[in-house]
Amino acid sequence: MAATLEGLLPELEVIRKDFPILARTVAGGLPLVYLDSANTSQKPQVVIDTMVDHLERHNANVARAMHQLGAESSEAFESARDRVAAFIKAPSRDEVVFTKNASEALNLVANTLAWARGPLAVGEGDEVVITEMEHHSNIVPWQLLTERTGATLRWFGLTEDGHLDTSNIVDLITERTKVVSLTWVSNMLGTVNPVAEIARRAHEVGAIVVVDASQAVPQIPVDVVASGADVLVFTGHKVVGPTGIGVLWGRRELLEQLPPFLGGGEMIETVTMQRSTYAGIPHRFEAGTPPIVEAVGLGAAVDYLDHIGMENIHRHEQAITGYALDGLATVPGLTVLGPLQATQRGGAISFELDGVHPHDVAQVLDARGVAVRAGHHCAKPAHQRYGVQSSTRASSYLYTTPAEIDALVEALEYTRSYFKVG
Amino acid sequence: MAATLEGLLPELEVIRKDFPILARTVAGGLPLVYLDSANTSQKPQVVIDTMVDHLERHNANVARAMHQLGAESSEAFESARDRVAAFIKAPSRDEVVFTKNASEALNLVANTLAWARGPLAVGEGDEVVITEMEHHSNIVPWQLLTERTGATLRWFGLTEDGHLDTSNIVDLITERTKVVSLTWVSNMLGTVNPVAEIARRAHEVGAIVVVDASQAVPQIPVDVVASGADVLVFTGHKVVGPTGIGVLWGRRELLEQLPPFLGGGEMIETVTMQRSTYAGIPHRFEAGTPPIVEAVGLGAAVDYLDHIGMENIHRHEQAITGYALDGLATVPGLTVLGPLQATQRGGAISFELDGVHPHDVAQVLDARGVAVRAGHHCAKPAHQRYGVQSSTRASSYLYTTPAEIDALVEALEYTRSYFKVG
Amino acid sequence: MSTDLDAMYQEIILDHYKNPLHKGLRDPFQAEVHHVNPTCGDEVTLRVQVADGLVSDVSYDSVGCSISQASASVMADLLIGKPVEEAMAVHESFLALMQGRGSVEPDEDVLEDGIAFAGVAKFPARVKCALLSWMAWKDATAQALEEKP
Amino acid sequence: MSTDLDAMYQEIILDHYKNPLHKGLRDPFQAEVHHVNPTCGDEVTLRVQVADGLVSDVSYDSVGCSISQASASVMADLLIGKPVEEAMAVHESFLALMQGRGSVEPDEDVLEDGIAFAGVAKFPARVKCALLSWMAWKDATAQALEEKP
Ligand SMILES: Cc1ncc(COP(=O)(O)O)c(C=O)c1O
Ligand SMILES: Cc1ncc(COP(=O)(O)O)c(C=O)c1O
Repeated sequence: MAATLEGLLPELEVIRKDFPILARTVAGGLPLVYLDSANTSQKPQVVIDTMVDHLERHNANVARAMHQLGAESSEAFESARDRVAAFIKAPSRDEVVFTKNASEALNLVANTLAWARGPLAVGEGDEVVITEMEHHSNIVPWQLLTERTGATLRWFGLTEDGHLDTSNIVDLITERTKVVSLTWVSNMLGTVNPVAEIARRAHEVGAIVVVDASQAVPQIPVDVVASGADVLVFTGHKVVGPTGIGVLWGRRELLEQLPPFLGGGEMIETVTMQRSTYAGIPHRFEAGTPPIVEAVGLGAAVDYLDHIGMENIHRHEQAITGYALDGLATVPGLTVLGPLQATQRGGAISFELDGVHPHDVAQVLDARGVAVRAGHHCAKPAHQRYGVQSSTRASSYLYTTPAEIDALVEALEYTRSYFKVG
Repeated sequence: MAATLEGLLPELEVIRKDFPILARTVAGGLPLVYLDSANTSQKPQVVIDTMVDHLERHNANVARAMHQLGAESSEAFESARDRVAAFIKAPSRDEVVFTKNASEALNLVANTLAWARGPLAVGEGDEVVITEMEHHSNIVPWQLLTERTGATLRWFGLTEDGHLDTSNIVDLITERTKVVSLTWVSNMLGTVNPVAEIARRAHEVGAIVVVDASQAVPQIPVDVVASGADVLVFTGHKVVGPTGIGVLWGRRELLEQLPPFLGGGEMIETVTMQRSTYAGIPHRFEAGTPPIVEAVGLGAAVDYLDHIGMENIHRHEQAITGYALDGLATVPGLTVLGPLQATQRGGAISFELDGVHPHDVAQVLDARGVAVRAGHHCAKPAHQRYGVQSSTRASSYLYTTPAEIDALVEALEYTRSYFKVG
Repeated sequence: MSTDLDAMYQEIILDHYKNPLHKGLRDPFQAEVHHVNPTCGDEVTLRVQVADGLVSDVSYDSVGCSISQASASVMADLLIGKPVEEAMAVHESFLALMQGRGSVEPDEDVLEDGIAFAGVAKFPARVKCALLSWMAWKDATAQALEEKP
Repeated sequence: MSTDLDAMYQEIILDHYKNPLHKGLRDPFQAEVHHVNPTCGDEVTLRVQVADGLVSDVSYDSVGCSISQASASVMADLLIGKPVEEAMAVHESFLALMQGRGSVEPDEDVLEDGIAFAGVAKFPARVKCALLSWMAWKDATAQALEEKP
């Protein structure tokens, strides 16, 4: 059955060979079944090799260095920006800001809005709208912003079946709304949100739309302009790139109006002791030595994804997700959180198993070589919404095989017998 | 002469073999003479290999992951914190916060003080004191803080011979002073500042002392407590580690009083839509997925430095710097900026060459394989203080040989003849 | 493979998990604390009563995994009735066991059922589960002692 | 090794560097701008006067390296007296040359002494030096045209 699954990447076994870690054994000799890709993805050899080549042969600081290594390093760094811009179809490379992760990118927006003056300023009487399914990284920055400026934080609730409840959108997004920030794909429920539709309403009232695409960019072909976002962020380590790098894309007119975030080298135009003026975008938002080798690695990562094709990756994810939903449905006492149709969701599947705490599920699975995540997945409010304290989450990626899903299902059966439930 | 230079690292040629990039040729076949280490240092093989091993065999997210890879990755990440703590003699590992670079670390302090309430709050009437020889990364954050809170920024001036002018210390650091932030070693003048002495005065008036040790940690054995600092920062890429990681050390009692900086995953205790509480230090200041492989690389880097011995590295730097100062003194029309005794300074030597602009110096040097930096080195105010628009900077590190200094001096002579000066 | 797993999920642990002792908040108490494991969301609310230098009562309410639940149960049973000083020593001993990465030999005379957690020490991610209620107890006891010197 | 260097430091460039044309700020002018190269601190203050659709004057004051100084000199000499539209075309052509990484063949009829900068295009770090005054000119001219339609 598995072998004939429609939509799988054709050369899956060849692709798997690109990822050295997948050849590892764990738990005393079992093959690794890595189903924690929504947490962080594994890295193909080409990304690792590109980073090594940079460190061994081209390492130098960027922008500031006039010598040959400096030119090579700057070229590698800035061409990574070009590649990322092309990957998300950004109208201009200058709209692509490198941050340290998605969390920093979201904080960058919230922080600069805290200091913005004029029409972008957020203050008393203003409102920021988020959703109940956000990752903590798209909640806490807005709590800090609204607490500190006296603005009000509001949010979309969730329907019983794991979707955004947009029924009160007109009451929620109003003339008072300054920012609407939401996730494209939920890292807990898997839900794919109607970003363009919500953006339309937000733009009607003149609000800025911030899209957390941390779980979308790895899985869906993204066109930032078509998305409806004014700002869109994602994180390198979930798109087969390294840690230490994230991406903030923003519409030029918006970015140009934002005050500086962090101050320091590279983000200035001129500095005197009395006052400083700041560089244009994107450098204005990149204080200090940027994550150079990380950008180079990210460039190789998006090239790798492009080479396989994001459409194909998306189809693969949908096929595996559908297969996993079917498999999980056969496990007695197992309840999936979020939408039950693969077409309505991304590849992260959180679930409960009656009578066994997620930690214990994950522990037994780990002893079978199956790596999943257990806890609140940095989405406590969404768990609370469904009265769930924590859950187990299995998440696939382009290297995931149906056989690995079979191993998951089998390990879950074993867990039930281990804990003598059912 | 060179061969007998006292204080050189004994196995210099063996050490050089640890750094793959030093075997490179540039400018069409010339050996690379890398004299830009104050900008960024080169990386030994062991740092690169440790990162590769992590990516190929142990990659997983930290803290959140319960599976074997997650345990391995968390162990590697947190043990890097232990090693860094030991390297700088931090009383507790919890006082070591990983940031993305030194600039972020400095902004972290300035930003959290902007939002602090109670005794740490910085507001109108309060003063922040820096120096005229700071790197932009230790100027702009304090300009932003004082502009935004209505506080006043003041600074130590410089003496003609490149030292801090501390004659007015009692007028400068007063009861109004909330923060004194200064560099330990100047990246432009090379000057080593009397940090402990200034800290003593600052502590008398109850001010916090922030030390930018970006140029000190690579060269000097550091004991954070003995330094007198309340907060001390440095950056991974200058201590033979990767980009994408910096370190903030802070006294526990101080860090525990600071409000959060960036909000998101990992820095919370609990999150509801209404409000969040925050984790203890160091995690409170590490929002989102941290620079994992970068921390692992940094751990290997400080191990490497420890293995050679910071005392030995310091002696080597002093020997090379003395040799370079002697060599540069033989070049007609060359003026060194900053102290002229190696014992009073670090290994970065900025200079002017009569009649040739620093860009042109660097360009000709580059054509001879000699990599130096030209410009204001992110220290515009210090350049302005000495009426210099920009300068050329040669900076050594533990792998620098006297022969490389000879190559520099020779290339400078060639530059003079190329531009027909003198 | 199952050896490590079985070493963690000792019968004793599973028994305490299924039938926890002293669970449910009780009066009287001098201090109540609420602790959370930030990574997974496990929570415990714990009350302590100290009288005449003895830990006269420990009660708690908690949600969490088998390890965190069983640990709370074992702890309460072990500490109730002990002189505060001795209870602190037991706490120290349990802490040392859990942070020993599997290299510390547990002392059954001190830890009683607590020795069953020796297998957990090999799993750093689960050490926090085992320690959650112990840390809460220490915190609450410190508060109780401040209240009533 | 010296070939690339000599390709950059053409005689023409060194001549303009030593004896810059049109240097020193002059009146009258409709627009004055100040541009900085943030990485190195090179600066130019530049004035533009437009009259009857012609770039009637360009003057400047600047500090910087041989490339940035020579480039300002070549530019001023090339653009003064040209119809604004033609000057803009020359600007475009110079921009294309500098951003071409050494692959663009310069047109001597359009760029005159400007073709000497072809060798600079191979050094990305120096392209900014060569473009500093040209960017300032474009900016100032745009301002001048707004002033006086
Ligand atoms: C003295 C000093 N402070 C701060 C920095 C900033 O370090 P980073 O660019 O890694 O943030 C540097 C290096 O550029 C420096 O030399
Ligand atoms: C939806 C979502 N947003 C934000 C983040 C934060 O990403 P990072 O931890 O790399 O900052 C994550 C991943 O952890 C995520 O899944």
